[in-house]
Amino acid sequence: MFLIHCPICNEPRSEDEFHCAGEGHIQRPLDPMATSDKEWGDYLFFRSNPRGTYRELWQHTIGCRKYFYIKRNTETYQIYKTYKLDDKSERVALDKEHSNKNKFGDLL
Amino acid sequence: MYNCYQQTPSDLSIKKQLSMYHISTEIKASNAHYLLEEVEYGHLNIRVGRENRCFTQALHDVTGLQLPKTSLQVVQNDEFRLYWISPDEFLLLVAVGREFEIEKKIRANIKNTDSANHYAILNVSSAQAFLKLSGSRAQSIIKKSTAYDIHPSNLPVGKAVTTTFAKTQVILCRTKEKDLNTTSNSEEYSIIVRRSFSDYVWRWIVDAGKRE
Amino acid sequence: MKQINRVRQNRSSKDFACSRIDFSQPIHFSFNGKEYTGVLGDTIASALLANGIDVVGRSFKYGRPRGIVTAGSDEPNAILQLGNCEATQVPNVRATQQLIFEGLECHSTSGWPSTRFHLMGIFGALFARFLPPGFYYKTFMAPAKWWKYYEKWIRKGAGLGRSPNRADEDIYEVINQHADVLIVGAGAAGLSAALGASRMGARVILADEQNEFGGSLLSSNIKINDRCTRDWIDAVVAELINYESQGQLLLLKHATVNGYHDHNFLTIHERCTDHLKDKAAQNEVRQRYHRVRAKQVILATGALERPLVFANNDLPGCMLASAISTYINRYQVIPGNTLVVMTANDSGYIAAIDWHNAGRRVAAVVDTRKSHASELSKQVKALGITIIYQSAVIEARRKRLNSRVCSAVIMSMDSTGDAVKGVKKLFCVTL
Amino acid sequence: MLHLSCHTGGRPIWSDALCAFLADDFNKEMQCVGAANGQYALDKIIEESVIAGINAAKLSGNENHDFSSNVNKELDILKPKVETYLASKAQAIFHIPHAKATFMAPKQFVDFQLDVTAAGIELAVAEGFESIEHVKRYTALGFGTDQGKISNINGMAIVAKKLKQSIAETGTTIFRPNYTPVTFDAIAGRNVNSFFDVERYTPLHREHIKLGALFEDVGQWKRPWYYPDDNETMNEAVARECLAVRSGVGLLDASTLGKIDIQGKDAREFLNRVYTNAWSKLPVGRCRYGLMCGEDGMVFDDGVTACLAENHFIMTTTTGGAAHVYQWLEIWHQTEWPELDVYFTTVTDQWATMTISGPKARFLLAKMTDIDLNPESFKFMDWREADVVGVPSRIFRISFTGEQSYEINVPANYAVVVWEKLLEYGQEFELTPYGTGTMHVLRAEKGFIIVGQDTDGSVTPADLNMGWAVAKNKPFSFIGQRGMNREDCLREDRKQLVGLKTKHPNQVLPEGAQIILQPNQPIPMKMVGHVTSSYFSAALGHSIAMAVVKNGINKLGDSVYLPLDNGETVEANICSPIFYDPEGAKQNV
Repeated sequence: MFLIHCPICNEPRSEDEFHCAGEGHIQRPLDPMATSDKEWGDYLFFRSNPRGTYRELWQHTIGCRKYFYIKRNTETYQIYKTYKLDDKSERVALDKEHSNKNKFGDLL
Repeated sequence: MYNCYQQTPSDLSIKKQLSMYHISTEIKASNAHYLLEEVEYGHLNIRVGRENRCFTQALHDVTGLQLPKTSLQVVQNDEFRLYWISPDEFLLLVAVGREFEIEKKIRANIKNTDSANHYAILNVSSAQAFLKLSGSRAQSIIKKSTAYDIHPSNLPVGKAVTTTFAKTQVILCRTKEKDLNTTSNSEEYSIIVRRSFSDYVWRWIVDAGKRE
Repeated sequence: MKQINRVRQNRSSKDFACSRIDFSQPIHFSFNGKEYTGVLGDTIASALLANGIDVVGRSFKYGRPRGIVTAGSDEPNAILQLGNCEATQVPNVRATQQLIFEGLECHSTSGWPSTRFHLMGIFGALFARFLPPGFYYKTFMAPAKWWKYYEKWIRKGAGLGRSPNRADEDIYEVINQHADVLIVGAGAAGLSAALGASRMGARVILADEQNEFGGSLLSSNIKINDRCTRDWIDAVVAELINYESQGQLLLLKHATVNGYHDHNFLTIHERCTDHLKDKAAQNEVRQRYHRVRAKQVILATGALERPLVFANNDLPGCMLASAISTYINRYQVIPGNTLVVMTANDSGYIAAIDWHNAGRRVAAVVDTRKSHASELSKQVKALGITIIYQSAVIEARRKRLNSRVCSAVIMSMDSTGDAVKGVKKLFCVTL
Repeated sequence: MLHLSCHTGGRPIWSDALCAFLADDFNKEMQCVGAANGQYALDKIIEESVIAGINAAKLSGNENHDFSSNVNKELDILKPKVETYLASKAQAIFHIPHAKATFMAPKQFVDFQLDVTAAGIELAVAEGFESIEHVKRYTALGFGTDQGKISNINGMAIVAKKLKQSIAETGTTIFRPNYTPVTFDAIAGRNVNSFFDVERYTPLHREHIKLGALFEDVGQWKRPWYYPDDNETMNEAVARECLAVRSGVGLLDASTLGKIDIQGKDAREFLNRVYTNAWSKLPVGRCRYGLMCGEDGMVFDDGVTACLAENHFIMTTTTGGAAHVYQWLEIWHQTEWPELDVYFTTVTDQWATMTISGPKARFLLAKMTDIDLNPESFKFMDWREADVVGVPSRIFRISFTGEQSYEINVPANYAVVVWEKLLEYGQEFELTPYGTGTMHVLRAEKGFIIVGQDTDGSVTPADLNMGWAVAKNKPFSFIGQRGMNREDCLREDRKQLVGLKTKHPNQVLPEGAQIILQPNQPIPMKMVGHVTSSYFSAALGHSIAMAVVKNGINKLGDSVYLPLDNGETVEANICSPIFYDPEGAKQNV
């Protein structure tokens, strides 16, 4: 049973107050109707499911009801940090991760 | 632009039934070790961003209260109690029967009538039950019901948390600390639960109160 | 039946200063339908051993008779079915953990049709060669549709108890706890850690699966501050109770920390009335399940003794050395007449000394190591006990199919412990 | 004893010096002391443990506290004098060889509980099982209720020896919870019998009990199912209740429907994005039915939303879908469109909803309120504020039965008063309370769907023949628009919602029955759909069913066949799912 620090309530709470909404930082295409079936399928169905560091979107459902991100390890279940949706510093870190990923192309 | 109206009949002889009506016409349960009561208040749900000065000023004008400064905080004065629920949601408790008057007053005090002035007020007095639990077993009853740590260091008076309780969702609050000078069990908690769940929670508490 | 293996109660109490049983309170219970008497403080295992019961169950695959091996929750053989009526049936109870209470009824779970006469036992003796590992996978795989017939027969033959077929009327509760420090095990280490943390003002939970605090100190004759271990335990517990009364500490007995889950979430299974009665009173909690969130956890769980693997090591009468010390010191039960100890470290010597001091014969201590002169071995020699170095018991023997161990075959070993040479035979009843 | 340290993923580490496994430092919030840490000398154990206790207290935030030893000074319990023996080194021996080869010698048991022998383990290794985890599973080593407490290490040692590698290389199997068996009762605690699941009650629950209602579980709610008279069966009661609604007036407790209050200047825009239809022009005082889809284009909820004021709406959801819809609105608002000014608040519990339905509904309501009920001014799909027997209410003129119908919403605290008065004034019109059993039949007669019964997460609005509820020209690409325009969603032969009429009018098809086109096919038959809802309609005098059938909308009038589990095959005709009053005349009057 996880102990999750809600960045909005600013204290740790038991996992049963939360609801996981899947992988985080997935952007809805700005013009869905302009996407190809493949692009739309990627957005809708495909998730990275890595072994190791993963960012997920969670809601403090039985609590403040706000959504936030969890950066955690899928192997050890360690939670590195939780942060609010508008956390700018994480945005930078994330862009860096993405650009690294792109270097290796589809291998990752 | 918003629909706001009196929800209580002008004819005061019209019978009102609180949440616990499902159980019995009594709104108390107890044994030698605990006391559980339903207490009636007017409940106003307020949605507003802290940056909305115009609204917070109106709220202050009417109630004398500022929005809680930190998360999970409860602020109160003699007439009103205001709970932090989320960064843009607060619960205002007022005396029974004053909810419509207060809602109207706050709305009237808002100077900026531009539609971009974003807030919401909602009378939810029928939607939730306010339960008061006290006695020597109050602590163990709550520990059997929620995984939240209710130790005074974690849940002091003046803090309210929305958490799981008997598989449902409640707003849990310590309302009185244990008085070390008296041997009597002066500890007291409040539990605000949604009406449809209140019967279940009530029965759960009564059951938990049967044993230490 | 008389408690033939009980050390006589009029022995001077100072030899058994740590004994935790009360002779003034006899307790009657039944095992496999037969009445026995133990005393207050006995576990089922210690009471059965006191009554000279060797066979408590049958083995799973070969149906071999099995006796009590340990004195704790690690017991593999003495797994019993408890309960006086259908609604109170509890399977999978370890006789070494369950205290006896007046009117307790228990049964072996792995003895069908009975512990003494066992169909599988005969089957096992005859066909054991044909039951290799993976036997179930290999033999019963095909044809698949026969599985439903195999399964019935295998399950009946095996059996580790059955679930009750009436609803349990007792009350069980789940409760949430929070602690700065959760300490698992209340032996010398756990008690000391609890005291250290409590004096620092931390919120502490101390849980131990036994019926009293002290852990292995309860079975030990060692002296602390020149006094028996009991005095030290009592002093520590007295201080801890003081913290408990202030609400800073929670002491849990009969409480096994069973699961250690993510983010320091642990579960404790507390058996509140199981040691007192078959059925809890109305509005009394029988068992409590504590869901604990701890900031820090200290494991003071002690160590388990590892048995040595040798031929026929499963015969009733073969026990762990630590269990022997426990039964003698804590329960005043000597499970046999003559003892052979095999050991690869010094702890076996303590069992030999305890056995000797309890007034029964130690045939020999067989040490797999080379000759050495540790303090304990000197003590053992001083008591006139033979020590055989660089040797091992390679096989235990019995007289009849269902009898307990009667002799040990001892051979000396080469220096690596890989091979044996020479044979020597010793008679004993407990190994 | 390392079981607990393994439960969260720690791996034991072998210590040659101690001939034992010790815990690793996987978990930073955990430490081992005493014998569990390989320490056997009593004085050292006490010293080490006290320090560990102090450290743990500090690490958990008690660093400012002074270590006080004011208690029990007379006996220095933390620094005791202990008699100790200098122990000689132990030998790492596990398996005592026999004069004969292992497999010929008498059995050498490793796991007593599951009869695993040394010979067995050696054989397993010889057969090629080299990983200790595989050996464990193959031989069942440590599988018993004792979970290998005394057997596992010996088993590993034998494997290591046979493979000529060290114990450290062989490693251990991993212990998992629980350490000892736990009774199910203890885990369940008080979550048994009437506490097994949460039960939600409407404010009128006790009134239903007084009327002898039987209850149905809908989500966690207890809803009145039907109100049997005397010895009536369910079918008889439902038939009576149905006829009462169609010919007079019925009363339903609809309080369980989810209600979400929506306020803010962007409320309309938000509704445009989450519903498939258009909301920009809904005037104050009017209601509209809406379909909600997932991004995949599949229907997941429906309901009526009313415009209370220009920036203020109240949305109703299905009873079971309320929590999900609420989460759905929040996630879109918070993560994708935080710039929209809108607030959502659940008000399901605030309002008790009593629906009066039937040709005499207006006559009844007229006795209880002063507002103008003239159908010209209070039209179908209008809502009004009103005092009903003195209680402030919102009345929605919407219909789930196809009859003239008013949903009276009152604050829950006053629900009983209004209910009692309804029953009192209703006597004159033979007002009949009805439950969910009857509600299902009445709505099926009208072809109204129940999301989750007639849909299953693979049904688009087009499949329901509800294309009229999908706006074609909304500027913002609403949720589900892209999904329902995928190639696969535009296929003609998708399963589509239709009605079924059996050849024999009294035959009620079982829900879930499969549909085939040719009755005499070999098994496996080619199934083209299944029945989603099926009842006997007392008002029509024959059975009715709703079903999804491949390309069904183009097959109206065709015969299909339904092989039942009793071996019988039933013939039915595909028809429109609207069986009763297809023009909708009755609900408009």
